[in-house]
Amino acid sequence: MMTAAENTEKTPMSGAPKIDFDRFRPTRSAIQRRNVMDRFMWVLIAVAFVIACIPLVSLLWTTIVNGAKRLNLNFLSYNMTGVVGGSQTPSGGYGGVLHAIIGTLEITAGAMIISIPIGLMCAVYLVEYSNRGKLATTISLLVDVMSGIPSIVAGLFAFSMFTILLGPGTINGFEGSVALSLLMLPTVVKSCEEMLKIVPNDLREASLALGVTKQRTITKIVLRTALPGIVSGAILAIARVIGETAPLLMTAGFIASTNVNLFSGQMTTLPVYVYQEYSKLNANCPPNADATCVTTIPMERAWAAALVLIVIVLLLNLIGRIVAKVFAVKTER
Amino acid sequence: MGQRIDVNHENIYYGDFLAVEDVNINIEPNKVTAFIGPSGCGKSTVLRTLDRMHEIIPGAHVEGEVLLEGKNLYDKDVDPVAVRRDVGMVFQRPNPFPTMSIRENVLAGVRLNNHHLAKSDADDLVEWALRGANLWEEVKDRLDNPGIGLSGGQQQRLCIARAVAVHPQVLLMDEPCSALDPISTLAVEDLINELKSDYTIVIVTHNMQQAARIADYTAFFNLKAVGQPGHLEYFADTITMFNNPQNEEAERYISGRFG
Amino acid sequence: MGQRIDVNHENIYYGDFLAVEDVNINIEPNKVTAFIGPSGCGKSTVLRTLDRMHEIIPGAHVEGEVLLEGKNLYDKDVDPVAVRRDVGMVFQRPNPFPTMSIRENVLAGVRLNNHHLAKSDADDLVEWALRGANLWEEVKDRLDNPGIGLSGGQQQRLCIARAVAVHPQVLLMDEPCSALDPISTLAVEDLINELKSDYTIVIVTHNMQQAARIADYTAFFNLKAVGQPGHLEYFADTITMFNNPQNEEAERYISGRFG
Amino acid sequence: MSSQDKTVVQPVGGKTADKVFRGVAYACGILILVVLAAVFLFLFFRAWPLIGGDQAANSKTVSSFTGGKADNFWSYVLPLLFGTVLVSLLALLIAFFVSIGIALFISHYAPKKLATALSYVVDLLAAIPSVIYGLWGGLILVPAIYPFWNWVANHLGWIPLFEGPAANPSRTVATVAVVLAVMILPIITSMSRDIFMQTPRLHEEAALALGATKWEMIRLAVLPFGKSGIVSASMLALGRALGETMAVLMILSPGLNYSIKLLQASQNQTIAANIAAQYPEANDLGVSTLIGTGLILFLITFVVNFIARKLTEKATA
Amino acid sequence: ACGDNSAAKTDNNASSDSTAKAAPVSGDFQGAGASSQQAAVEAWIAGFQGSNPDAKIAYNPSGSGAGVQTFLTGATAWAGSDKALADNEVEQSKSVCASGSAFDVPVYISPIAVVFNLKGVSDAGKHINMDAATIAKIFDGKITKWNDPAIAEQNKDLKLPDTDITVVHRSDKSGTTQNFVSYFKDVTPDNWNYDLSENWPNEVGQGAKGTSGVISTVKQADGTIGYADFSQVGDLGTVAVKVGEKYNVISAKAGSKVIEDSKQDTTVTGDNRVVIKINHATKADGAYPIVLVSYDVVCPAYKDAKQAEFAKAWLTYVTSDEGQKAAQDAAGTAPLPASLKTKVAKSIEAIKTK
Ligand SMILES: Nc1ncnc2c1ncn2[C@@H]1O[C@H](COP(=O)(O)OP(=O)(O)OP(=O)(O)O)[C@@H](O)[C@H]1O
Ligand SMILES: Nc1ncnc2c1ncn2[C@@H]1O[C@H](COP(=O)(O)OP(=O)(O)OP(=O)(O)O)[C@@H](O)[C@H]1O
Ligand SMILES: [Mg+2]
Ligand SMILES: [Mg+2]
Ligand SMILES: O=P([O-])([O-])[O-]
Repeated sequence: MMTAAENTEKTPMSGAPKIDFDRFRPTRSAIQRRNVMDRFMWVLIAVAFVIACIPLVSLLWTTIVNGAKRLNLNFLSYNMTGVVGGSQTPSGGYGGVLHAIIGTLEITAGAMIISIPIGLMCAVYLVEYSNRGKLATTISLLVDVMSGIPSIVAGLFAFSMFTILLGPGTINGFEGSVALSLLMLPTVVKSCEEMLKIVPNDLREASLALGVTKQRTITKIVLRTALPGIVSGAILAIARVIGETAPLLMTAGFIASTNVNLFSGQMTTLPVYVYQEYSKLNANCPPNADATCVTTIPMERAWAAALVLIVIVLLLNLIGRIVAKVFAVKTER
Repeated sequence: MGQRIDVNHENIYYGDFLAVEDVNINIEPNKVTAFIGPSGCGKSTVLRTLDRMHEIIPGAHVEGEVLLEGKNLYDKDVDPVAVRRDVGMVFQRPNPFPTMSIRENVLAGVRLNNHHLAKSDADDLVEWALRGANLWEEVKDRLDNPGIGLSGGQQQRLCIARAVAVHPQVLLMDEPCSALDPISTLAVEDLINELKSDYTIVIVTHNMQQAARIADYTAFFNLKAVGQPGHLEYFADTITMFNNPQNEEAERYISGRFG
Repeated sequence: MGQRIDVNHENIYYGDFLAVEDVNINIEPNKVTAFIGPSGCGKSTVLRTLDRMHEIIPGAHVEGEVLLEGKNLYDKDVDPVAVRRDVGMVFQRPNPFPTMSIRENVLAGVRLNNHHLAKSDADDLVEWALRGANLWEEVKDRLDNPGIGLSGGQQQRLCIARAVAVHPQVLLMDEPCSALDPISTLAVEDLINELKSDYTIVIVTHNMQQAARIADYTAFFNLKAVGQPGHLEYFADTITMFNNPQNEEAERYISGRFG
Repeated sequence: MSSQDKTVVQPVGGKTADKVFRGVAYACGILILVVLAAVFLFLFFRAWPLIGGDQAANSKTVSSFTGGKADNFWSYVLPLLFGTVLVSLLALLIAFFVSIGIALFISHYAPKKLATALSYVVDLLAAIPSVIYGLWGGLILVPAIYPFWNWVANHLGWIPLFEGPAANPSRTVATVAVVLAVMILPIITSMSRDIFMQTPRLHEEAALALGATKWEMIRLAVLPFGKSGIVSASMLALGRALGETMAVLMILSPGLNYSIKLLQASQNQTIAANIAAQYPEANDLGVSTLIGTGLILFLITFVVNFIARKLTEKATA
Repeated sequence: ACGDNSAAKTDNNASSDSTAKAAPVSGDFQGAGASSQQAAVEAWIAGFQGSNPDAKIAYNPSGSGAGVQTFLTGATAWAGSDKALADNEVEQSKSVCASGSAFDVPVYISPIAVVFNLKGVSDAGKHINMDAATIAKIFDGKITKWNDPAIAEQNKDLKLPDTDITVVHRSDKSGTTQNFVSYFKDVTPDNWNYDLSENWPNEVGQGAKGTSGVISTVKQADGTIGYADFSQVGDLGTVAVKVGEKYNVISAKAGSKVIEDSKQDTTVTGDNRVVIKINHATKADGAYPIVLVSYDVVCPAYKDAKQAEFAKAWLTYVTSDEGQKAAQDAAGTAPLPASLKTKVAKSIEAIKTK
C-alpha cells in the first residue's frame, strides 16, 4: 500500500534542514509570560471598559435625573407659543417640545432620504463596481475628507446654496436636511463600505454563477447579507446628525410655534431647543408672581428636551435593532 | 439537450500573470468531461472561463474563443449573465446564502431572476432538486432552517441542489465532492449520470477513480514548473486516458494513483 | 514521543443539542487513528474535543473524560491553551492568516513562544515545514507573498506546514486532503507516516482508501437517523476494519466503497 | 422528479436594470466628488475677499476678532489650527485605545447577554447629541474633574503638558479632550465591534489551534482582519472631533496661543468653535474671515486623511 | 396650530382695551437678532398676539450681527440688536427698504451686573463695593487677590479671604462685552488700554460662551468674578459700583437713571434714528452706570405694506407701557425712561403704512 512513495525517487523531505525542536519548546518562563500577557490584556480591556463607563453613566444619569423633572405629557403636547418668563401656561404647564420633536423628526428624515440612498449607492460603487481604480481611491479619500467638514461649515454651505437658489434669507426645514445630509453622507458611505466589504466573495460568485444579474446579486444577496450592518451604519449616521445644533441654527432657524411644513417656514429641532433654553438659563417672574412661576424653568426644559432627544434616539435604535434582528444572517454554526 | 463547448487557443490571465496557456478542447454535448491534474495547474481557472465567471476577478481576462454551440461566449454582443444562466456552476467550497433558509437557497436561482413560482411548483422544485443532491431525507423536516446551519457536506449538497434547480444546459462542477462522504458522493455521481442525458457536464476532480467512474472524456492539465503557465497536456476519452494514455506525463500522473 | 488519548463516556453538546453520544475510544500513541463515517455523524465534533477546540463555540460543552496520558483535559486546573499547544490541528477548509506572508504563516505558531527567532533558525524551520507539506518547491521563491494568494490546495498545504512547524505531540487533522491533488495527498500521507514515529495522529477522512493506507486503527462513526446524536459504532485496527469488520453497519458502509 | 419537465421560462430582462443600477452607483460616486468640489469652491469664493479684497480692512477685521492680538489672517488662523489639531488628537488618543478595548470586550470577552446589552448602550451613546455633551461637560464634568487635574498638575507638573496651576473651573483643553473622547468613543467602538464580530471563525480557530491564548488569537486573527475598519472608524471619529462645535464652544475657555499647557485656561481655541462664537455677530468681511478659517480646517482634514491613508496602505501592502 | 398654548383670558381682556385703536395685523412675520432679547421678545409676541390673534411671529435669536445681516437681505421685518447700526449698514439698508434708510430705536434697557462668587461674601448675600478703576484692574489681571488692599479699602466691613481672583468673561463676540468695557474706556481709560471691541481683548482668567456660560462658570468655583445681564444673576453676589461718592447696587430702576441722564447721539447718520450715548460717568443719585441699550431695527417703508403695518404696530406695542412692563416681568429689563418715549414715538410714526 505504501508503494507510491517508492515510485518517486525524490521525497519532498530530502534536503530538508534538520531541526532541533527542543530549542523551540516553550520555556516555562515563556509560557508564564504569555499567560501573564493574556491576563494583563484581559484586565486592561476590562479596565478600559470600566473607565469608559464612568463618564457615560454619569452623562446618562445626569440627563435622566434632571430631565425627568419636567418630562410629562403636557411637555410633550405643547409648543412654546405664549410662554412668557417663568409663568405657567393656561394648560398648567410651562411650554413644551411638540414643535421641536416634529422638527427633529422631519429634518432628520429629510436628511436620511437624501443621504442614505446616495451613500449606499456610493458604497456599492466603491465595493462592487470600481475595481479599486483611481477614481475609487479618490472618492474614498474624499469621503474621509468629507467626514471632517465642520458642521458649521455644512450649515454655511446649505444656507448660501439656498440663498442663491431661492433668494436671500431663505430658511426652512429642508435646508437643514440638506446641511445634515452633507454631514451624514460620509458616515453612511464609510459604514456601508465596510459592511459590503465583509460580505464573502463566495456569495457573489454563487449568485452570479446562477445567472443572476449583477444588479440583482447586489441587491438581493450582497445588500441583503450586509443589511444588519447597513442598518446599524445608518443609525450611526442618524446619530451623527440628530444632535446637530450649529448648522440648524443657521438653516432651519428657530420658532416657538409648530410648523409641519418641511419646505417652508422656520423649524425648531430638539438640540436647538436645548441650546436656546440653556442660553436663557433663567426666566424672570413678575414681582407679584405666585409660586407657580418658576425661574429655573429654562434649564429644566433644556434637560427635559435632552432626555426626549435621547429617548427618540433610543427608539430609533430599537427599531434598527429589530430590523437588524429580523434580517440577521442566520449565524453560522 | 446539452450543448457542446469548443475552446480555441485560450490564454487566461490574472492581470499580467498568464495562468493558463493555449487551451484547445472540444467538450461533447451530453457527456461528462473531467479535468484532472496537479494542484495549481489551472483546472479551476479554465473551468471558470466556460461560464465567464473568470472575468469577475478584477484584472482577469481571457484571450481566444469559447464556443457554446458555435457561438463565441466572448463575443461583444454576448451577455455574460445569459451565459451563466445556461451554464450552471458548483464550487469547491460550499457557499449557501447565509440569509436564506434551505428552501430559499434551492429556489435562489429561480427567485433571484424575478420569477414568481407558484407555491406548489416551488415545493416540487425544491423536493426534486434536494432529492437529486441526496439531501432530501436529511432536511425535509427543516426546510425553513437556515442553510448555513448544515454540516459541511450537507452544505455542499445544498449548493448542488441550488445549481441543478435552475435547469442549466451545461453544468460545471469544481471538485463538488471534495467535502462529501462516499455515500453522498455516490449519490451525486448518480445524479451526474442521470443529468448527462439532458446536459453537458464538466467536472474538476482530484479523485481519479471518480473521473474514471463518471467521465466520458478526461482532460489532463499540467504545469511545467511553478510560476509557469498551466496548459492542457492531454485530452482523451476516459478509457484511453486511464488504460492506455498516449502521453508520458499523463501516464506518470495517473500511475501515481493509488487504491 | 507521542501521547496516548483515552476518551471515556463522552457526550458532546451544541447548546442543548446532543450531537455525539457516549464515545469511548483509546487512541494509541505513535499510531495513526482514522475517523470515518457518513457526513454529519460527528467526526469533526469528536475530533475537536480532543484539543478543547469544541468549547470555543458558544454554548458548546462536553461531558465525560478525555485523558491525555492519563490526565483529563477537562479537569478544572487544565489550561486549554496549553492543551492546544501540545495538540496541533489542521482544518477541513484551509485557513491561512490573510495578512501574513507565506513565511509568516508558517512561523505564526512558533513566534508565539519565541519572539526573537534567529533568522537562520526561522529559515530552516520554514523550509523544513514547507518541505514536509510538499509546498517548498512551489513557493520557495515567493515566501514573502501573502499566503492567501495561493490556490486552494496550496493553501491547505500551507496550513499543514503551519501546524507541523510547532511540532506538537498529537496532530489532529480534519479531512486535510480533501482539497489536495493526489501528488500533494501522497506527500502529506508520507509526512504523516514519517511523523507518527514521533507523534500520535488522528485524522478524519472521507476517503476510505486513505484510511486503509495510512491508519493503524480506524473508528467508524454513525448516526441512527438525522437529528439523532451520532455515536462511535465500531472501532478496530485498520486491517480488521477493512477486511473483516465485526460490525454490520461498518461492513455495509465500507462495502459501499468504490474504486 | 415531477418538476423535471417544467419549462423554466427565460428570465425577464434585467439588462436595463443592470445598466441603470450601475449608472446610478457611478453617479452617486461622482456626486460625492461634485458635492465636495462644490463645498470647496463655496468656501473658496466666500473666503476670496481675504486674498483679493482690501487688506487693510481684513487686518482690521482680524484685530477686531482678537482684540488686536493678531492683525493678519495667518497669525489668526494658525493658532486656531494648532488648537484644533491638539484637542482632536488628544481626544483620539484617549478614545482610541479605550474604544478598541471596549469593542474587544463586547466582541470577544463579555458573555453573550452582556455583550448584547453593551452593544445597545454603545449605539445609544453614539447618538447622544453634542449639545448634551456640552451641557454635561460644562455643568457636571468641569467642576468634577478639577481635583483630578489639580492632582495631575501637582504631581506631574514637571511634564510641560501638565504644567500647573490647574485652572479652576477647568475649562481647559484637557477637559475638552476628555469630553470629545467620550463623544467619539462610541463611534470607534461601534464600528470596530461590528468588524471584530465578523472575523472569520476559520482564522480565529487557526490561531487557537496553534496554542494561542485569547489575546494572541486577537492579535493574530482579529486585529489584522479589523485593521482597515479600525482606521476608517478612527478617521471618522477624528473628523468628528476636528469639526465639533457645540461641546467645545460650551466648555473651552479660548485663547490664541501655541500652547501645550493642557491644564490651564485660555490657551487654545478650535476653528469650529471659533466660527460658532464669532459668526452671530460678524459682518460680511468677518464672515469671510471665518469661512477662510473653515477652509483651512477643510484642507487640514484633507491632509490628515491623506497621510492616514498612505500609512495604512503601507502597512497592509 | 397644534400644540399652541392659547393665551390666558385675562391677557386678552387687558390688551384689547389698550390697543383698541389700531386694526389687528394678520400674517406671518419674522424677526432675528440679539439672543439677549429673546426672553423679552417672547413676552412681546405673546402680548402682541393677544390683540392680533392672526399674526404669526417668529424671532430667531441668531445674534445681533446675524440678525442685522438677515434684515439687510430683506428676509425679516425687523432686527433686534445690542448696538446701534453702523454707518455702512445704514447705507446698505437703502436697497432693502422701499424708501429711505433703516433706523433703530431703543426697546429696553438692561443693566449689566458684575457678579462674583466668594465664600463668606456672596453666599451671605452681601455686595462688594468697587470703583471703576478697581473693576478694570481686576478684569485686566492687575489685581489678583480678593484681599488686595484696593478692594479691602472700599469694603471695610467685609472680611475678605486670600483667594485668587478668577476672571470670567465672554468667549463669544458680544454686545454685553462691548458695553461693559466701554464703561472702563469712558470712566477710567488709564486702566483699560484696549480698543473697544465686542471681543474680550485679553487672556486674563477664563472665557465662557454666552451669558449662561459666564453665570455657570462663575457658579462653579470660589473666587470667580464676571459680568452678565442683570436678569441672569440669580443668587450670585453683585458688585456695588461707585457713582459719585456712593456705591450703588444694581437694579432696573438704577439702570434707567443713567439713561435719563444720557444724551441722544446726534452724530449718527440716517433719519429717524434714536441712538443713546450712554453717560457712564453719570453722577446721578442712585444711578447704576453699566447698562446696555437694546434696539430694534426697522425700515421707514417696506415693499410689502403688510410688513410696514406690522412693523409699526409691533414697535408701538413694544415701546408702550404695556410692552415695557411685559419685558420687565419676563426678562427683568429696565423700562425706557419717559424722556425718550416721545422721540421714539416720533420715529415710529415715520413708518409709512400706505
Ligand atoms: N456549531 C454547531 N452548532 C450546532 N450544531 C452543529 C454545529 N456544528 C455541527 N453541528 C451538528 O452536529 C452534527 C455533527 O456535525 P459534524 O460537523 O461533526 O459532522 P461531520 O461528521 O464532521 O460531517 P462532515 O463529514 O460533513 O464534516 C451535525 O448534525 C451538525 O448539524
Ligand atoms: N485570483 C487569483 N489571482 C492571481 N492568481 C491566481 C488567482 N487564482 C488562482 N491563481 C493562480 O493561477 C494558477 C492556477 O490556479 P487554479 O486555482 O486554477 O488551480 P487548480 O488547478 O484549480 O488548483 P487546485 O486543485 O488547488 O484547486 C495558480 O498558479 C494560482 O496561484
Ligand atoms: Mg481549483
Ligand atoms: Mg466534518
Ligand atoms: O447678547 P449678547 O450680544 O451679549 O450675546
